[in-house]
Amino acid sequence: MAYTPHTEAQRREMLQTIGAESVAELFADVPATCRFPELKLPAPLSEVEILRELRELASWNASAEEFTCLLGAGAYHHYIPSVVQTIVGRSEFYTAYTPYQPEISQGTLQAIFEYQSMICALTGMEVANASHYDGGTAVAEAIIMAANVARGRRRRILLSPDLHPEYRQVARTYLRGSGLELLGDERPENDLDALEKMLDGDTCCLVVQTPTFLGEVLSPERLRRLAEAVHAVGAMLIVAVDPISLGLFVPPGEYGADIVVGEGQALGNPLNFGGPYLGFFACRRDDVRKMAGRLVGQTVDAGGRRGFVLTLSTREQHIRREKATSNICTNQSLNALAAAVYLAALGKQGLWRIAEICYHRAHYAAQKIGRLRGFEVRSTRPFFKEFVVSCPLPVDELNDRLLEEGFIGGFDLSQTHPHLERCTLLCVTEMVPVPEIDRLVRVLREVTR
Amino acid sequence: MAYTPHTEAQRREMLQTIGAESVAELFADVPATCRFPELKLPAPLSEVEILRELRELASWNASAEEFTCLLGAGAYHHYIPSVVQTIVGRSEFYTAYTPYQPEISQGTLQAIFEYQSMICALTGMEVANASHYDGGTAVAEAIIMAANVARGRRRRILLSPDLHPEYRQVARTYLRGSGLELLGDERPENDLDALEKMLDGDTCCLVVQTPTFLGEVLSPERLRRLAEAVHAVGAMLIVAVDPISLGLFVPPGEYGADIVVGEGQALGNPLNFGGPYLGFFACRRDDVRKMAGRLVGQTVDAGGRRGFVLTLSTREQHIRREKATSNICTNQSLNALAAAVYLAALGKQGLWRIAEICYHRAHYAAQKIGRLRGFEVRSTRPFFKEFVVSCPLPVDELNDRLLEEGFIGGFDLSQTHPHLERCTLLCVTEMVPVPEIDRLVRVLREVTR
Amino acid sequence: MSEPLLCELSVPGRCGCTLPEVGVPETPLPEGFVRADLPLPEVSEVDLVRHFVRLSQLNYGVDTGFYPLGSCTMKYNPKVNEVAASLPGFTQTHPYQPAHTVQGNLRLMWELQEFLKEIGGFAAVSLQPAAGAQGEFTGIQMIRAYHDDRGEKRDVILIPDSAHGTNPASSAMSGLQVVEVRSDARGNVDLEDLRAKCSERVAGMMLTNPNTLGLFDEHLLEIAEIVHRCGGLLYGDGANMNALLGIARPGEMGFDVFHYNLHKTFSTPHGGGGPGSGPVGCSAILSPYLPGPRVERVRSDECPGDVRGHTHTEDCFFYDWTMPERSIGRVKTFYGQFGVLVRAYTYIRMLGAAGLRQVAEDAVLNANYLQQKVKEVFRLSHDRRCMHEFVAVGRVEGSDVRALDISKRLIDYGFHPPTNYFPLIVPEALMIEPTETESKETLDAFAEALRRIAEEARTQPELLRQAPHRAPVRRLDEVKAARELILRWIG
Amino acid sequence: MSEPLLCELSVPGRCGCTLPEVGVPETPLPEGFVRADLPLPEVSEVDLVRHFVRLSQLNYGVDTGFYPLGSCTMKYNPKVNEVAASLPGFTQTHPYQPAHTVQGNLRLMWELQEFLKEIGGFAAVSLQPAAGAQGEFTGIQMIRAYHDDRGEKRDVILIPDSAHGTNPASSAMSGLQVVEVRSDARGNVDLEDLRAKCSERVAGMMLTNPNTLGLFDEHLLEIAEIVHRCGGLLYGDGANMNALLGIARPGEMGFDVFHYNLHKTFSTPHGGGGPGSGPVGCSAILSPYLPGPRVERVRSDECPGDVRGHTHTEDCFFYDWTMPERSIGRVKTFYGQFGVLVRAYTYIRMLGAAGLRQVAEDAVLNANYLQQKVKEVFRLSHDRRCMHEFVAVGRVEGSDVRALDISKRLIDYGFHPPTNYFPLIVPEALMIEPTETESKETLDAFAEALRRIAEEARTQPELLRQAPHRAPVRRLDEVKAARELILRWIG
Ligand SMILES: Cc1ncc(COP(=O)(O)O)c(C=O)c1O
Ligand SMILES: Cc1ncc(COP(=O)(O)O)c(C=O)c1O
Repeated sequence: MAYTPHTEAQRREMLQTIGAESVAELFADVPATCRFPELKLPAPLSEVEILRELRELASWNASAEEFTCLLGAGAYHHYIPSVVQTIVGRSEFYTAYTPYQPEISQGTLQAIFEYQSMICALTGMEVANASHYDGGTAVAEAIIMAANVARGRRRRILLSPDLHPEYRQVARTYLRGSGLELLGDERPENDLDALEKMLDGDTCCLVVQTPTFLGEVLSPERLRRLAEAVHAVGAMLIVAVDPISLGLFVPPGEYGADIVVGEGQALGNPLNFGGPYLGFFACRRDDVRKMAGRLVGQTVDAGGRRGFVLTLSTREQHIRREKATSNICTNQSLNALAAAVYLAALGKQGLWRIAEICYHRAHYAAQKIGRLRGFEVRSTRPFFKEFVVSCPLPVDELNDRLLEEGFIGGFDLSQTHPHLERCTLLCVTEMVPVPEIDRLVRVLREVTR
Repeated sequence: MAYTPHTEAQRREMLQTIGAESVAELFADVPATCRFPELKLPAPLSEVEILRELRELASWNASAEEFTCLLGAGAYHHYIPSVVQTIVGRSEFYTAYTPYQPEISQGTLQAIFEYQSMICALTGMEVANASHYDGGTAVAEAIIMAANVARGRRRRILLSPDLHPEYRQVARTYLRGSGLELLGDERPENDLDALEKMLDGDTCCLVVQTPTFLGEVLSPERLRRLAEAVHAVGAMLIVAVDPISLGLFVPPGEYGADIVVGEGQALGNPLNFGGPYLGFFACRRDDVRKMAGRLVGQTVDAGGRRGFVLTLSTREQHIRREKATSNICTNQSLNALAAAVYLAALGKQGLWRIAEICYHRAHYAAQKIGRLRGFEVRSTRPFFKEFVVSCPLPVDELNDRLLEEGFIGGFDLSQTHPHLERCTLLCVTEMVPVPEIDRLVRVLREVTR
Repeated sequence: MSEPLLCELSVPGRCGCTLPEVGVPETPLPEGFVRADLPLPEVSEVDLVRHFVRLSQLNYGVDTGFYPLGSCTMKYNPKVNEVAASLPGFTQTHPYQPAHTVQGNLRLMWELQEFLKEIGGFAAVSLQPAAGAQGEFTGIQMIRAYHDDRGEKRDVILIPDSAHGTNPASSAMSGLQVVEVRSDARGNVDLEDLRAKCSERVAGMMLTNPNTLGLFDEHLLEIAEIVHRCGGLLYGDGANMNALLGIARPGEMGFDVFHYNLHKTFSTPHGGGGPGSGPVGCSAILSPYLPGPRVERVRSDECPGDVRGHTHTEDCFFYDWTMPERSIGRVKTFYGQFGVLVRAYTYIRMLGAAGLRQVAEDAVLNANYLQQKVKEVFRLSHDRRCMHEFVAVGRVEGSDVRALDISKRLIDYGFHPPTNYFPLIVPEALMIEPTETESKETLDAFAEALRRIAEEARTQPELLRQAPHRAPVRRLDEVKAARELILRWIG
Repeated sequence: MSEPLLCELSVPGRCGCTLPEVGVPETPLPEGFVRADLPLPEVSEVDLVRHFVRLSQLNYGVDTGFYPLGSCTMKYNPKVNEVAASLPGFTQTHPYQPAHTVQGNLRLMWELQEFLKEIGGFAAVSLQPAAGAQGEFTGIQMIRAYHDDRGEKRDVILIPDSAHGTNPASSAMSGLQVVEVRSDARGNVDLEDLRAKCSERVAGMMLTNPNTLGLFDEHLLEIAEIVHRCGGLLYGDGANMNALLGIARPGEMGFDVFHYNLHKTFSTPHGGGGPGSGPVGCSAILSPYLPGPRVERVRSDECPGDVRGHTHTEDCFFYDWTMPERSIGRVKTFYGQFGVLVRAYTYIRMLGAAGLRQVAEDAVLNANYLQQKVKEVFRLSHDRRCMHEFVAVGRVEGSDVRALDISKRLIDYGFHPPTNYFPLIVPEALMIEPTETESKETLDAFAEALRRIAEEARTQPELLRQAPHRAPVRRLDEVKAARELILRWIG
């Protein structure tokens, strides 16, 4: 056993020190009827064997490394600069835990402080926390925060139907038993105008997403007016956003959002079949005491040198227990580190460029596909990297065909949007080379023959 | 450009400090006729693009990750514990250079000291150096060392024909112009008895290999007698050895070898299409001043604490120039580090086990294959992990068939050993699972149908 | 030298990466949509790498040394786990790929569900929860939904005073009221207090066992019976499962629903604070309420072939998603912390049943051994045989140093301090969890350091109060941080 | 705390890895063949990892900070190179696989040969040599073979006194006699001395250009002419090629044979002392003598398909091995440092022609800028415009500190020292090569540190003589090491 270093002789010696006859004796408090069950587990494997088995399992999957991935819908295949893994793979980072002892955790603390800073820069907000589990839980926690800001006096939560379906589901799970009412997303036609009309004095917050689940970028001007309307009734505007899109588009902080959240996976984290990802979370400085999650703050050490610590922990469960702003403890620190390295590696120019490539290639692809017989691009407003296409055949069938040609097809909207039968949500990032777009168009043309 | 950080403004500022008008001016010493050629190179690629291209190239290869590898002949597919890459991938190790400044190079220095110690333990020798380029150059440098020990007064170098053909070729290249005569390997039948008979007062050294190129393990008892005979004429015995075999077999230090060398790749270094590998090199303490290559020694710092430095550099080119024991400068430090981590990870029990597995699985495979019609195992003496099989068809044809079945076939001996026409050198390591051996036997049986 | 911030390293015009060209005709950007400025740092790749490499060197991790942070199970994480989790066939799969293109992932998840069921003694498992706290929230929501379905209005959750803060916080987030149950002198749940607080309002009880004192409750079966008798369900906080692997199954000891903590028990690295993973297991009556989707296995008529022409013939099943009928819904986007699941799967496969039991045995052996040694110097909160951890009282007679001072001084000896000031019921708590991966030599060295520190506390208390002296920084001013609230650089 | 040795961490019975079972019936081991003992250390995985992680932290690398080690071109190595070189399709291929199963490797090597030909201006390239020194040996052997073939007995190699030690050592290893040529006052080869030493015994001359003083020889073309006129050939030591990328081609300036140093110029990490790679390029007359095998490209009738059913259709060539007709033979087992070649290929592909020229320009710009700044404090060996590096004299007026003291003190300022005491012709040499990857801010900080150190040399020389003060260890006793010769642990 490589992971339990004792030799039998050492075990005996230690038992002697303890004054026990056998290791079994140490478990005397365990009810005898339950003690030492036989676990039916497969026989142990050595490193050679387990890696062989895992490579075999991994080979059963079709991966975005071998296939050209056109699937997005909330998880994105973006380029991850090689430096990200270099840093995240340093074991001083990944084998540490929450930086409770700041004197020997300045690496994690400063990195998270920088992460918070860059999330603020990206979203245009004043404060950001150290991460949530993912985009969905960040949305849910944002709603809880809004309810707390309103001191429980406002009971209506308006959700845009264009918010990611899973975010809406997670929010509903989180708010079971809260007494809050979630509405607004019952009809897919509920656009910003309709939502605006639903605002009233009992409204706690309105949650919108841009780019929407269907890829469309909402007008900053329209959102500014919406924010005003939301604020006019005393509610908060929560905006969920694709962070990559913020390389190009006006950040929510500039049009009056009160809380900005989102799925941070695209910032340097691989697809990983859905996790681990991270939720980012930013708000106004005035609301920081209502915020969930960990925060890193700057301070000085006893010698007057700059240093970083966890701060405002009085909001958190380990101090406040049932009165905490959230139950979160372990968060997604390593993913936030990846996001920090990613944002720093791309920087101002790089993120702009990535966003530009997505935008232009997606529009190029849409244009070409739109000209094919049987296909129709259904997105009209400006979109970012995703767009809706109606197809001449069911999307699952189309995707099987695409798979044969080396593509992982788009998201089948009939699963989540019954009114969008035979519609696929295609995603084009910088990872789809231009010749692959052209090949896709040829393949789609074939499909209708 | 990510790798040249200057902005244009900074370049101008720097030129001003220098007092130059333009960067071009800095190259005034370059003959004008040759200055600023147009290089015809392909257009630059970004990270996304180059990795796509390289993955494509890599996919043109059949790799031992996807195929079961039966090929050895001096480069071996052994298991590399995951810790090896963890350590070798730490950039404090891989982005440093030769530890000329010991105060900030204790990591490299101590690791190499430990490498030297473990090579000594493995080979049974007293001193080992910090590495050579590979097994072939280690053999060549061992011969040069032997010639230097003999102060140039002995001119005959006896090479066993069972020494790896490429080691013999490299030795010949290295010794062109030395005036030494290399012989003994002209006839494949020259066994130890024949070589022993060739010893005389002009013999500088005899070089043998065990396991031989054809996989056979030479008897320690016979080698002890050989060493005595070699010493009796005042010559040196150089033994090239597969380090993995030393997990199980009597080390050359115990039967009187004067210099022990070998290819160290199998110690934690991937196949890598032939490089980078490392040559290990060990000898007696008395001869250390004639040894080539770098040496790390233990000492203390100004505070009396243990530390490590490069030592005996007076043998080396940067001090001794044309009188140096070798011209080697950059060696294979990182590969030696990998070997050190490997040897420590496996340790006493692990290396024994690996060697055992190789031995037993190879014999099991040989036994099964030997029973097939048309195939005959030609190895008789005890072998380690490789054995010679004569086949009912040319080996290249057989290997094409094996490839179709997912095997990288053995080494085609007709390339190097004309008397072994239609013979393949099969290698079975712990990386060949037992069911794959059985499948190989089935496939071979099919071949003759 | 303290490390500059990225914004201080930034020079306009620099970039730390290379990017492709747009490569297609450009589409005009809609007016009014484009941001005016993107105030991200601009650093070269070399500056970036050096920055983060230097930062990493300011950190202490399990790979640096002994990290006996109680309740966190900071065991050494085998490197093969990292190799496994980074195979591109896993990392490069999208969560929305059709099931037949991700059979490898689904099979791995299915197997892991089965392993966890077997280890915990539960009827069903969901891998979705992101961490322990989310597992708790999930379990409490399931208990709630169960009672709701029966038309019972139960709004109280009982929680021992020794519990971790996430327990009450998770209950409160589910809209339930927390009632605290006292611990008795031996560190067990006070049965009398428990009985007194049991009523028809009780939805259930959250119990950590071994508890946060490192003690196995001597009346566990009775507690379960009391809770069940009043109609409540028993939730198990599995943070301390490392003591029980192959020793006992929570599902057989009265727990109705339970979370596993993969980053603790199943050896996935803690990442500087995450990601973790907190799968939930439960008995048959609760399984319809599990969050989903989960993976199910169906016998396939023909062995499915994957898209690349391989057939995985040893496995004639098809793996697919399923949503439990009365599921509380999703607690997370997608399916769980897949990358963490791969590591836990690898760990379980490598250890097998005997290996897992060895883990628990050695974890408990190490804790008892260390407890015995520490006891010579510091008072124990409860002088009993412990399980995988124990709590000492960080006070030294004849000195006024505190647990915090002792902890900071341990840093100078090259160790990570234990958990401080938790559990809350022990004043000046030093909660020490050595884990099974540590050698006797390490434990001896740690005990020796504590002995010396106790000595120093008497002879040179200032040395402790000013500690650490050998860390990258000295003690940090937390009050100033909270007062000034500098939460980002001013960019 | 100094790190223990592995043998000190060893405990009988421990093992740092898990291994499969033998799994087959055992074959008896022959008697007398089996070793009695295998005295390797026995450590657990956790102890092993901590040991080497801690050791790594005692090292300074390019990723830690500025490393201006003259003549070594310690540029930052892009991380993508590491990703490229670790693709399993490359790392897991065996050197003896048939050519049709390794077309990816062969194509990469062929392309790299072409790139190097183009960059250096040579007719042919062999990738085989393992490092610069082996490249030299190869080139000298080729020159030797060339003369031999012509029946000329030439046994002298001319080498400037500024040359690196490998130059004379490589010549001597080839059985040739070394004759040293003086440098003139401007740091060029002394033409008169050169002329005097040219004779019909001269096989050739080894020239490093820019030379080890960082200077481009002002009479390069004349030197070539003189050497050629007496029947000799000109060997180029390409260690300093970083100054010439896209600036000038050695093959067009009179060099007949030349080694590239991939770990310097083409940005492959130095590995703590290797591996490197030293391909050799040469003119048409020498190309038959190159070591082999080399890769050649043949037009294929049909586009070859690889074994896995893919066809790589954009490439209708087949790549195969070929041995130059009059090859000096192999200088190394197999084909060269393939893993290093992958990195160099990646680097060249990412930079392209303009990028490579930018590298050289910025390398030279940085060196001249730093030279200008350093000159304010230290005397230069030759006060001329330099190329990619320059040599300062490590003496301070009014102080007796030496170059070594200055170097050690630089460590306290967080920098790696420059090369010391080389080239040998400059007493107290500090050879400084900033490389192009360093920013102006770094150069300024380094110059400022030197300024302060010069000040300290006058005011507190002891501070320098005792330096470093902020390194993991203090100065080490090299004399003791050489006297006691403890070259391994006593196991
Ligand atoms: C006893 C106990 N319960 C619950 C938790 C919360 O688990 P997580 O941090 O995974 O959310 C912890 C975490 O430290 C714990 O120690
Ligand atoms: C000028 C010069 N020539 C040759 C060499 C030898 O090169 P290598 O170390 O790659 O063998 C060096 C190495 O530092 C050098 O600086």
